[in-house]
Amino acid sequence: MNVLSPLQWMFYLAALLAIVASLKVITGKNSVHSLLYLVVSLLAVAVCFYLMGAPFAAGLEVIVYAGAILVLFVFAIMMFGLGKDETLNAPKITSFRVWIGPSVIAALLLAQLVYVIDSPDIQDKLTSNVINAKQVGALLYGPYLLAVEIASFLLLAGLIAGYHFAKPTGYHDNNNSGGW
Amino acid sequence: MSVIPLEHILILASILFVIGFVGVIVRKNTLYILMSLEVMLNAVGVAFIGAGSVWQQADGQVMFILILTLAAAEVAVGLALLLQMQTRFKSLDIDLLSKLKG
Amino acid sequence: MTITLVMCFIFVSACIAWFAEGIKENSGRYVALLSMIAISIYLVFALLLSESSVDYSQLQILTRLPWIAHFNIEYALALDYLSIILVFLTLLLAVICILVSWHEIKTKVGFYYFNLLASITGIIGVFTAIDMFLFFFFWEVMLLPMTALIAIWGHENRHFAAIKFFIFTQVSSLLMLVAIIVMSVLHFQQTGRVSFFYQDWLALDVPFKTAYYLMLGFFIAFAVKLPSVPVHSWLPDAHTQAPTAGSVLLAGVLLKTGAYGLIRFVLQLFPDASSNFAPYAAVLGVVSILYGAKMAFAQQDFKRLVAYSSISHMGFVMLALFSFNTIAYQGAILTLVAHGLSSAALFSLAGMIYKRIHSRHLPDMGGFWQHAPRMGGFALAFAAAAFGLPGLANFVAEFLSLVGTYQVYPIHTMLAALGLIGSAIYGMVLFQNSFQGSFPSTKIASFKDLSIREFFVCSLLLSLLIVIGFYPDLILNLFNHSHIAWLTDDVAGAGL
Amino acid sequence: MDESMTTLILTLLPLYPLVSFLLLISLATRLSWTVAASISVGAMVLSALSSMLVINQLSVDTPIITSQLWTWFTLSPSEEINISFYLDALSAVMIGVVTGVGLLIHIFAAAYMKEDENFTRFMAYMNLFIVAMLLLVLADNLVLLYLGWEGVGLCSFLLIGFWYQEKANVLAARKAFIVTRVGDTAMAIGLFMLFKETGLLTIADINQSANISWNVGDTQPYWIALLLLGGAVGKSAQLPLQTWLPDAMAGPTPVSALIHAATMVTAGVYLIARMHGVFLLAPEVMGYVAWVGALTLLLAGGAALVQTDIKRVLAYSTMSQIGYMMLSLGAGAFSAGVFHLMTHAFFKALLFLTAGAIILALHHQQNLYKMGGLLKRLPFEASLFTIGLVCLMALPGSSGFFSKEAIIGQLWSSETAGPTLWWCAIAGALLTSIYSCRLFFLAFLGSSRFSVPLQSSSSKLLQLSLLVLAILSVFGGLLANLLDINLAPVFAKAAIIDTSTQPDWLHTVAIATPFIGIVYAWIYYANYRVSNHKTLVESHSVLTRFCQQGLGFDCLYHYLLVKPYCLLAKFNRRDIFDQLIMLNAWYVTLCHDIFVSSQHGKLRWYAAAIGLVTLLFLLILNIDGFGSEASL
Repeated sequence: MNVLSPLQWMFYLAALLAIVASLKVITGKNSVHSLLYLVVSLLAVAVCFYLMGAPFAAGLEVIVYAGAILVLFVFAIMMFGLGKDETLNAPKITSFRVWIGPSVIAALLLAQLVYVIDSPDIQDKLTSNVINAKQVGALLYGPYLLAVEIASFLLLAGLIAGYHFAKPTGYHDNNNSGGW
Repeated sequence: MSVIPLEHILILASILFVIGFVGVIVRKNTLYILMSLEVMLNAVGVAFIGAGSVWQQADGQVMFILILTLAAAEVAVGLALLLQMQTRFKSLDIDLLSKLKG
Repeated sequence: MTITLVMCFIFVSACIAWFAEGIKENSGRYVALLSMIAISIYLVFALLLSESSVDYSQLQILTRLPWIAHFNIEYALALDYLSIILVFLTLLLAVICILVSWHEIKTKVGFYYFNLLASITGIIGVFTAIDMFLFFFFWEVMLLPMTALIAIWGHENRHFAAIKFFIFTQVSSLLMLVAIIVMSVLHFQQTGRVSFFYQDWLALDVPFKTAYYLMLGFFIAFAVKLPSVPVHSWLPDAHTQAPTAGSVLLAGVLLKTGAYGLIRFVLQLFPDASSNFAPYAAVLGVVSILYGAKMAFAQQDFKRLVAYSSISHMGFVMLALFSFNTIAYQGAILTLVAHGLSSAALFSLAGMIYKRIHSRHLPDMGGFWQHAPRMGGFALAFAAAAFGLPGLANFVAEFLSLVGTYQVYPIHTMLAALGLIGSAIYGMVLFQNSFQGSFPSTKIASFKDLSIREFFVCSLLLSLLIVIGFYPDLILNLFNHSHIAWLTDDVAGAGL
Repeated sequence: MDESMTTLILTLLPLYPLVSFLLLISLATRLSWTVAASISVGAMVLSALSSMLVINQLSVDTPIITSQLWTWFTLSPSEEINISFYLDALSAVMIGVVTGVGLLIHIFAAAYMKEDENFTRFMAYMNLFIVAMLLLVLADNLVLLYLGWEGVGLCSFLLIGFWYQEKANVLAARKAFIVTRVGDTAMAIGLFMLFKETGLLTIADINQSANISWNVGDTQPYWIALLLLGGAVGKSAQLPLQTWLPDAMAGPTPVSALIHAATMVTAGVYLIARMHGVFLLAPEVMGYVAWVGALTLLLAGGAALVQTDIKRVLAYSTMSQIGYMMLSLGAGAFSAGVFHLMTHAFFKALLFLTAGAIILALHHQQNLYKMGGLLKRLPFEASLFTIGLVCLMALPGSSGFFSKEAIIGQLWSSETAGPTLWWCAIAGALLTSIYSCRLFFLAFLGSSRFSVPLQSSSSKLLQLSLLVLAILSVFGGLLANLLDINLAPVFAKAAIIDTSTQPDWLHTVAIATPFIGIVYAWIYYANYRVSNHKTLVESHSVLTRFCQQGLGFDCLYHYLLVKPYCLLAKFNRRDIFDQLIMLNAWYVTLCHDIFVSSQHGKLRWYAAAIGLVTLLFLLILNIDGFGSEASL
């Protein structure tokens, strides 16, 4: 166990990055900055998935989780000024130092990804225990069919609730007491 | 079998989970709480995928997909509520929502 | 069959009174009054007709219908001298209650009369039920309307008093329920058949240890109801907050269910266990007598004082019952009747005073005798009954109890006799603070004398007290006490 | 008259006043003075007449007349308590006194209380009192006697507190009732003990069977006699329980005359005389009775010396005279005691009524130091009062002399009393004569120390009753022999005290003492009788104030019994047991509050709580496996 194969090295590095990013998320002063760190942390976790032989999950993580959900987050914050009170009184650091943190971690991730993809021994070690998307898909629509249906109901419910709570009557004029 | 031992994956998951949990408890701003929630969900995802990969079962990934849908719905509703909170209380401080008490 | 008829009739008239109130204002009370008088007359004739053939010294089973066949719980009612006396006392006090609350109740009158008559049905059920399960059922039925009476139509902090009353009785009756269940199981073990029938239980031979605990279970339930000292504190609160009719019913009859229970289900069901427990119960009796008298003297509230005096009187009953002496037993039964009448009278008086000056606080009363000579006369007579003036029923009762108890517990009787002085003191305080002294004209504008209705109530009670005072055999020869099995007859005639 | 006639008269005897009581009570407000007075006095006349008739029937061959009304209740198959009357020589004397003196006092009261607005209520109570007293005296069993006993106590409470508007009268009435009630309870315990020992409560059977079942000096008769003595002491205001009598003067004067002179206070003496069968079997208790009588004698005499209120002087003198009766009963001279009871009833009633007339004349002035020189102003009342005083001092020739001599004569050689008690009796006689003279000088001689015009009572009724009473008190002594009431058969069992061995100087000393007292008073109270200045200063020395308050018994009982009881009551007003139960109610609410405070709505605390609990849960789960290599 003491000598680590390159794949394990990569995994631990990605894990470390994920942990650091998450720490930065919860300790962040500015909501947008911590949101970005959250994105970075998700990407790091995606790399971990990939290293664990779950490329489909990694892809999903990047696309759905980081791509959709957190984008929705950013949208919410920016569009509806949710973080307004905090950004207002938080110090205006537009200087270089602001995005040095995320970029460094992103850079590391990028390097790690590139290395993993084109280093042959990691690839062949990986291929031995990859659970590819076909197996997942077969299982998904096999025994878990009901779970999928319920998940779709869940999404529908989330949609309706989201619409209902965020009805436009509320956010335009701040003075009325929220409509209902 | 999988190269990465299960203990390490689970350690990673639990660390991430704890970080998320601390985030939920410590932060006063509801936005951060939502983000920490995301981290916790993610940690759970790691655990599932890890288990799946160790025992070569696809169930882990199926469960991860379900977690994804859950996270999506949760964020949607969470942000909408956040919006309401913003209009009602003019601030996102979670402690203002303390009407439901004994 | 008569008792079932009586109970159904009363309950039906309770419902009618409730609905009648809805139809026409103030009709509820007339319905209640007429029904109570009709049913009392009916019961008198029913008993008189059957009187000759039946000897009421023993339990005469009236009805026995299967109710819950699976556990062979029957709807069984029975009558003997004790139940007859107490049922008639209940009916009499019911009429008194209705008359006393004629003008007093203004809100939800129909529901008030429903509760009153429902609790009376429960009480009659308690006195006549012979199947233990049915007895427990009626024990609970009588409790609920009484709590409602106190909680809805009571005085300032009635909710507190009602809840306290309910919790006290409920908790203690749970112990009784456990004892009942254990007894039925014992019966099953010994005879292979679960039975709640009183007669079957009498025939059961219960090992001494379990009999002792079962007896204690019953004893505590009845000691709470007959308030003996450690568990008496619900009575003063319940009395002060209850409406007049509530207090009359509470003091007049509800306390007697405790004493009835003691006689029927403690002394007769577990004779050896209770005779073993008797010295402690006697001490309890003496303590309640003295403590009740002392507390009564300390009270500033008219009704609270009378409530504590009831505790003192009931101490006499406890002492007399647990001395297992024929004379004391007669004295105890007479005390039940005499105390029922005298405390009902004092509470109706308290109601009348409250109606006139809207306060029960003794210090701001005084000198009523000038303005209401007739009420003063009656108050004097009732206070005299309370402290056992000879010529009124309480004296004969206390005398018989103490003479009987002296044969068995001389020291306890001497201490109990101190209670006579205590009763004289609080009787004086009660009468003189309210009716003598100077009339507080600043606080009280006018004080009218008794109206016809009130006069009728007071004279009815006073005449009964005097008749029983001078001719107690009216009550006592209902049962020839010579062959009451469980009473030891060691009347001293040592010398002669 | 034949047998059934007399029993009928005897049965109806107590019923006349009862009927008049019921009539007066029910028609209280609608009766005018004349109607009410005639009903009450008429009833008294009827019962007086019937008692005279019945007493005549008593003779050697029919010593006892009984009449039975109905069975009250049955104690045991052998012992039935019934409402029945039993008349023998002793109760004959008593009903003679009660109805005779009672009638005269009723006549006086009718005149005296004429202006009072609730006059009918007063006469009703007086009648009820007579009924209770007659029941007490005629009762054939102790329970009926107890009924009369308590009834008399209640009526004295009602009559003392007749003017209940003033707080003082209310308290005096309450004190009288409670103190006598203490005595009654002692007597009740005596009854219970009597029933337990003998299974009997009928007086006649007890007296006969007493010496069969017990012999002299047994413990049972000792305790029973002692408890009966307790009852007698309570009712007759003797030593331990005498504090209520002076305060009982708060009632109208006819009340004091009837209850606190003639009848009620003698009930105790009657009880001991009636139950002599038991007392004879307990010589120590007879000794106690004698000593109680002697001590009360001296105490009351001392207190009477310094009283300022005319009625309180008479009250203390009643107390001392009853001490004499108790002394004689204790010494075993039963008939002498009863004889003194009769004569005392006459002259003490006379004294009280004339005092009442004087008070009425002086517009309710009772303070002796505000009177004086009344001999000239109110000759009629003054002369009658002096007759009463003469009998009180037992000067030779007066009825008091005969009865007191009879007692003092038998003291020396009776085995339960003795020379020391004889000397106490003599000292008592001395004190009596001194305070009587003091009373006489203060009230009648000297200069009149009042300014108000005298309104002498002109009503004929009043004067008539006083005159009859005066005649009775003078010739009372002879009356006894006239009706040849021979009490001897009643007290047959009591040993006759042979006075032969007594030294002969006893008689002369007994006769001389009153005169010594008069001479001493003449010298000592010189300034009272001859004083010419308007005001007389009463000495306020500590001793006089001490004696005035009944030798400190009042405040002794106050601090010993009354105050602790009130403090205990006030201390425990809110019922210790109640608070104990309320304690656990409070405890439950306390726990409730603690838990409720943890739900303060802060979501983050809840999350932290969940985390904590899961952590705890995991710890507990792994408590054993924590060390070992648990396979995850």
